[in-house]
Amino acid sequence: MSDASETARTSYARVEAGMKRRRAAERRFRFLGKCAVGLGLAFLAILFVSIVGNGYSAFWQTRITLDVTIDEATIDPAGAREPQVLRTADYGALIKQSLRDMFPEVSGRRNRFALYGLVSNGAGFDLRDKVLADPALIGRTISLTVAADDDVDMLMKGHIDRRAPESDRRIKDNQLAWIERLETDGRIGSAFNVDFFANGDSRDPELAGIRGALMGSIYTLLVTLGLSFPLAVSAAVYLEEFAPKNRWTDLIEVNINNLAAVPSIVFGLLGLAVFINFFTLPRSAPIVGGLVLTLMTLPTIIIASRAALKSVPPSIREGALGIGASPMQAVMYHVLPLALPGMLTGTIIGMAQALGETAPLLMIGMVAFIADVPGGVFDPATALPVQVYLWADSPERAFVEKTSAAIMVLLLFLATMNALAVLLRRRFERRW
Amino acid sequence: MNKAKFALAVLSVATIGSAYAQSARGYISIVGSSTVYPFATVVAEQFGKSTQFKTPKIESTGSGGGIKLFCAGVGVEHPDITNASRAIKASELEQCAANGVKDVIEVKIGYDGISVGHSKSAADVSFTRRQLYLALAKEVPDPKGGDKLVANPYKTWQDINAALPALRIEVLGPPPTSGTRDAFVELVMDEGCNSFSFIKAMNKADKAAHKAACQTLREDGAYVEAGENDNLIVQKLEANPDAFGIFGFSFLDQNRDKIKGASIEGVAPEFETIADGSYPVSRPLFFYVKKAHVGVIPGIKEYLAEFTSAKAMGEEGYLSERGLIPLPKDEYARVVGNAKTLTAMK
Amino acid sequence: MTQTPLLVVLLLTLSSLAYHFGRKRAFAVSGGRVRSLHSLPAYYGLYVALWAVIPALLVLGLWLGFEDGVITRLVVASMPPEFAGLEPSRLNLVLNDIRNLVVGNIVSSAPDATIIAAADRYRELRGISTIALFAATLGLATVSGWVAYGRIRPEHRSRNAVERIVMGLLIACSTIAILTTVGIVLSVLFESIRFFQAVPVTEFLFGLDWSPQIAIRADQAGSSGAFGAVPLFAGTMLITLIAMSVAVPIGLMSAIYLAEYASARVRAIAKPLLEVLAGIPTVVYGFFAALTVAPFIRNSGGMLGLDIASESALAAGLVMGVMIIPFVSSLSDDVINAVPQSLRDGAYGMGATPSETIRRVIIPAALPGIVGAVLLAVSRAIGETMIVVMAAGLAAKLTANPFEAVTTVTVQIVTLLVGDQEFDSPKTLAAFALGLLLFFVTLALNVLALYIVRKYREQYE
Amino acid sequence: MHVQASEFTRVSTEPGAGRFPAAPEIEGRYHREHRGTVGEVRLDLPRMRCTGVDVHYGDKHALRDVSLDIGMNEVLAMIGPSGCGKSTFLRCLNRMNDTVAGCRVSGEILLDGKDIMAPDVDVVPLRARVGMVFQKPNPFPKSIFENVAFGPRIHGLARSHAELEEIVVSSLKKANLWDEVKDRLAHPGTGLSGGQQQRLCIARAIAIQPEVILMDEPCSALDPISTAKIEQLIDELRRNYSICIVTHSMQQAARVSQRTAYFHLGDLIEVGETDQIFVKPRHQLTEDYITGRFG
Repeated sequence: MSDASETARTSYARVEAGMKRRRAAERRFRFLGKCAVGLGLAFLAILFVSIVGNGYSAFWQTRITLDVTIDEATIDPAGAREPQVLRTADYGALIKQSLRDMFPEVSGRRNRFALYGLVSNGAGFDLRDKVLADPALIGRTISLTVAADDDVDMLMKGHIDRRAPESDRRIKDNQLAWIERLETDGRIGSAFNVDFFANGDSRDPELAGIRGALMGSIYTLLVTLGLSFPLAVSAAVYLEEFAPKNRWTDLIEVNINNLAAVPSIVFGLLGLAVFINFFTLPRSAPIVGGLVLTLMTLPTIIIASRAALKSVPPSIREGALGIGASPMQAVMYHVLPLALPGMLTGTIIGMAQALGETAPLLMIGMVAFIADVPGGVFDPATALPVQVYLWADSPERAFVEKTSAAIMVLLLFLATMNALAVLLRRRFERRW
Repeated sequence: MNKAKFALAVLSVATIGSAYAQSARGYISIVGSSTVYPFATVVAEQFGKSTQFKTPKIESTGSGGGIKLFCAGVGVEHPDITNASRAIKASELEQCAANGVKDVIEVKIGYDGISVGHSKSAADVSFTRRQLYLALAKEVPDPKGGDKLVANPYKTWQDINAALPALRIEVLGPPPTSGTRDAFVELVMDEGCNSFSFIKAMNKADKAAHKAACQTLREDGAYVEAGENDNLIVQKLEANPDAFGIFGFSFLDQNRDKIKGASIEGVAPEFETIADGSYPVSRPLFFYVKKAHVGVIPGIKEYLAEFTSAKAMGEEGYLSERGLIPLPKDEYARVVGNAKTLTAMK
Repeated sequence: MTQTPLLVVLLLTLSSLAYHFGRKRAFAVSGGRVRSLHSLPAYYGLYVALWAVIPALLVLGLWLGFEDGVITRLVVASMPPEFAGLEPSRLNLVLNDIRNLVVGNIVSSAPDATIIAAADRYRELRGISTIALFAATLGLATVSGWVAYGRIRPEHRSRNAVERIVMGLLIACSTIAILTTVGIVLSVLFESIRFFQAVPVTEFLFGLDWSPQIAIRADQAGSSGAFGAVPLFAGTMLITLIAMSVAVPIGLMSAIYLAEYASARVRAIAKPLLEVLAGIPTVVYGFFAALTVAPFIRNSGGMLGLDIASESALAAGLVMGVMIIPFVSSLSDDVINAVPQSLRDGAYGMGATPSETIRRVIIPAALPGIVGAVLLAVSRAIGETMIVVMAAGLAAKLTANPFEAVTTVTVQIVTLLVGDQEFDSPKTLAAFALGLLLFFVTLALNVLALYIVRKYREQYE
Repeated sequence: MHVQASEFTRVSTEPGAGRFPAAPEIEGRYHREHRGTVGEVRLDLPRMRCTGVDVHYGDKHALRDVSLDIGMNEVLAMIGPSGCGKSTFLRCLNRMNDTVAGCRVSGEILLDGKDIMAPDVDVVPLRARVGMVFQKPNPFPKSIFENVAFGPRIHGLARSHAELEEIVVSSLKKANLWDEVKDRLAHPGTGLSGGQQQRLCIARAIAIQPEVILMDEPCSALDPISTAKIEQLIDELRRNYSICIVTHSMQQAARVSQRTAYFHLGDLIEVGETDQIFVKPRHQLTEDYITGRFG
């Protein structure tokens, strides 16, 4: 055999000798890759488990059934049944009276407070609404089911340990005894938490709901959508189809790419300085939030829209131009309709991004305590993620649950929007 | 297609424009102290539910910041009410007047203790005001003796007094915009530093130097300005058992399961001890109303009425459930009278 | 004004009518020979329609802009002289009352006669204004539409005219991006300049102490008002570093695994799942960091005998890293896929194992792109706000210890500005200076990264 | 030995089908049942021996029942029209088809008597013995030195740096590149001209001392002068290595190879001495291709 095959043989022997080490290195590397993917997915799982685990119970609310005597002397001493008088009367006193009647042995200021603390502060308003709806109830004794106080709620849901030493729990021994009596009487139960979806924010966790924040988010997004979609599509059409290649369009291009990566809080500063300080638009209003988020999402939507336009093959344009259409006609009648699904997808993704954004809204005052549900774009409002932020900062244990539940609602909305985008993409995706 | 888009844009601009032109502020705007914030929000909620008026918008800006905003002028863009965890200062009233805010109605809503609290899991502690001063002032009397001030050398509580825990001094407290900070400085730091006779003597010679000596807090990390949010302080204390925090009694009361208050001069912060005045660090809480706005911004009078009603501020009112210490009977009657007649401060 | 939508609808109806007539006219002037027209008949219609609607809309916009001011002035003029003499702010309040009355909001007290009269006057004027507005805009629309209608001839270049108008609109829209950047720069620049008048730039950039809570009154002793931002930079860098040391290895390795090893099925499941991490709002991460991760780290540190602050840089950085994983992995995935197959073939053809191919050929080839991706991720980490606001500390400490609490630029911006509305104190203005800095740092990083990535792409295209 | 291949049924699925009009007489002429390879596929002392190799890409049957020997120290050229399977076959010889998703290979391929298709065979040492040079020069984005040193490094062929340098220098010399690059070994390999890049790739392949070198149209991207240099190089390398070269240039096959195999739409039609194939093709299809009537 020749010299060459001799060297080939020795080199082959060396290759074989190294194989064990190399196979091990290969396995290690592959394992590392698997670990990385696994870790990423594990983080996701932990995140979801922790949020759902904390939040699912917020969709139920502990309720207590009381026998309330609607005493005419307390709420309508004049007996005239005037709505104004009925509306402002002290129904809380009736609720307190009914609790005292149920536990007549309770005495002393502290103890009585503890007793009143079993039911929510909103109980009086439930009663009021009932009476306003049917003034004939006055003077009668009715059975009324009201929300329990958040601490009672936490106890019933097991977040407060009944066996912990008294000093370590917010429900004291005497309250525990009363609750146990209510339990044996079958007066305490659990129901779907309608308030969580029907109410605005409240300082009382059991009354706090996401409706205000949700409406705030919806108004904000409406402003954002109404402005950013036409603006972004027009800008994308111009830049992709008509703009001459010159310094000016280069500048615009670089600008858009940069704006897409500018931290969102900087847009908040812009909103604060321009919309609130300069144009004196109201603080905490969805209109300002919408404007800020419009500027923030514009680059995203423009980039997506341009990609959609780019994916329409030149042959379509050439075809249109070839039969005598003007460039504008080619774009408006042939290219744009084909690119529209892609643009819509980009817009939905931009909207999802806007829905989840918090930092710029903090800058423009959308963090105030706002109990009313906003009725328009100029009413003070918060937004869903800001509500999450506000609740996360609240000390009551029950707000942890509310926060997680609000996050679940927020994620649900985001998931819906993204699913919509995916669906749209699947439905209209064309392969050229 | 393009036309429809154009129309959409026009429509949105037009509706926004028209909506803005007709916007008139129909709700009360409230700013101010984070200590009063929880009380004010509860009243605002009750007010919003029980009347036809809109629920007031409340932002927590700190007493000082709130008064500053409040005093910026009369007009729709300025707040109607500011909450304060201390009385308004003469200098601030002057500022108000200079900006055209002449008639201000003062409403004292009750008392609140300032508690120095820490996590429930830590051992009980009792401080004197002098110890707190030594722990927190920027400059303190030289521990080696002599009547001069040196940069605060104390690293742990034990350095100050052997009876105190051997923990690094770490106190979370409010920034200067906060009324709690003002009250703490007056009630604890001033008292503590006046227990040194030579500093007390300075007050006569050089008021400014005395103030600087007593009221300047450390900036070396022992005192951490934790922002306006008392809730945040509570959360941080719960997580870090070695740290102390300065906040209103109501927060302590609301979070008894997480934190506890240190005794000061041997008295623990309790509802009763603050009400009877034996707990040394307590102060009144207020809110201030711009009289010029009454009758113009809807609902201010009614809000005042709701706040001062017996079901709110009274002995068994819902505010006392939240940790507000009610006013004595005679004082309460005077406040209610003032609120009814809208009597401005002199 | 409440009629504005109605008016807009009317105008649009008018313009569609104009479209119809314009088209008809085009047919008419062509004498039945549509080919003799310069443009398609529809363009003549559009031409008339646009002419009918645009001037009218401009007038509408101007009218709405000035209407309130004019009416208010007239109302004030009609009121008793003592009102006219009020200072502007008080007048403003009275007007608010009047407007509340007009809009039908509940007003507080029983309004006095002058106010009611003024409100009536206001309402009356507004009625007049509305009628006038309708008349003016609809009239203008008709007239301008008519003029355009008159211009229709076979040789009239309607299409070009229409396209010029539309093009003008498109160009206007595309300049918004420039305006936004200019807006950002100006809005933070002005306040920053005011800040730097109070605090020297050098102190801000190189000072080692950050203690911005200065006294707000003359008779108060606040902190010294140190505005040295170095501890903030250090804190930001520390958290960013931690985030990167989580995100880069995990993101890069998962991109490699999914691109080079995983079966199509695994990829189809794992990739979108990982991208879910990018879609979760940052406030959720903040909540997760503060509620779950920080206590966990603190407790496990406690078990190991480590003293870990409850708001350690580690917790915030870790969670931020998780947030950035999909960002790094999807960018790296793009970059790795851009490496030509021929290089892989070359390495495999020589008997390289997959890992050798990746480490010795693909990664070196993709390195510029990966660097660009990492730079973009860094820029994102620096600008991230909610996670650090909720999970990082407030004390500006100059430390490299990840177990201690540090604060960041964004945290300080939020703390200084939330709830605060006074724009004359260096404390508030400092937030804008920080914002300016943040903008320029991220801008520089973005430009650099985009440049690197583009260069890299060109290399293989 | 030869299993009858199945019928061609569909024309349009075959790659290259679109290149000529599907007129009936053409279909009839070129798409007929294959009746086995013409010529002697076996050698006395083969380096590699392939038996009944079939390749599927997904649903597509890309290569049917190919049997062929590759001799020691010979250049075997594979020719045929586009899509005929010659590259596919080449890529079977060092199992490069493993890297293509959806590709299934069956049959038996022996290298020095051992089946390289066996499941327990590691492709890494296999590819160290059967090197490959690709159509487009693909130097790694590294220096010239590192390009050549890549193989020896990953396989651990050099015990010392001096030895590595020796391998690099001798490989570059064998690839006739040394004189052109000896002053700039640290320059990036991508900076060389196309022909130099391809010779660099050849140097890179021979640095690991393979027994067989597979070349997949190595000159298709090069100018005539570079092509001539590579062909000369191939001729020199023949003394030490077995070389399989896929080419679409019949002239090139005629110039460099000793034996030629003609592939047609997935079938190995004819194998023989190069001279014989080009002068006296025995199969009608080969003749049509050689004479330029088809392809």
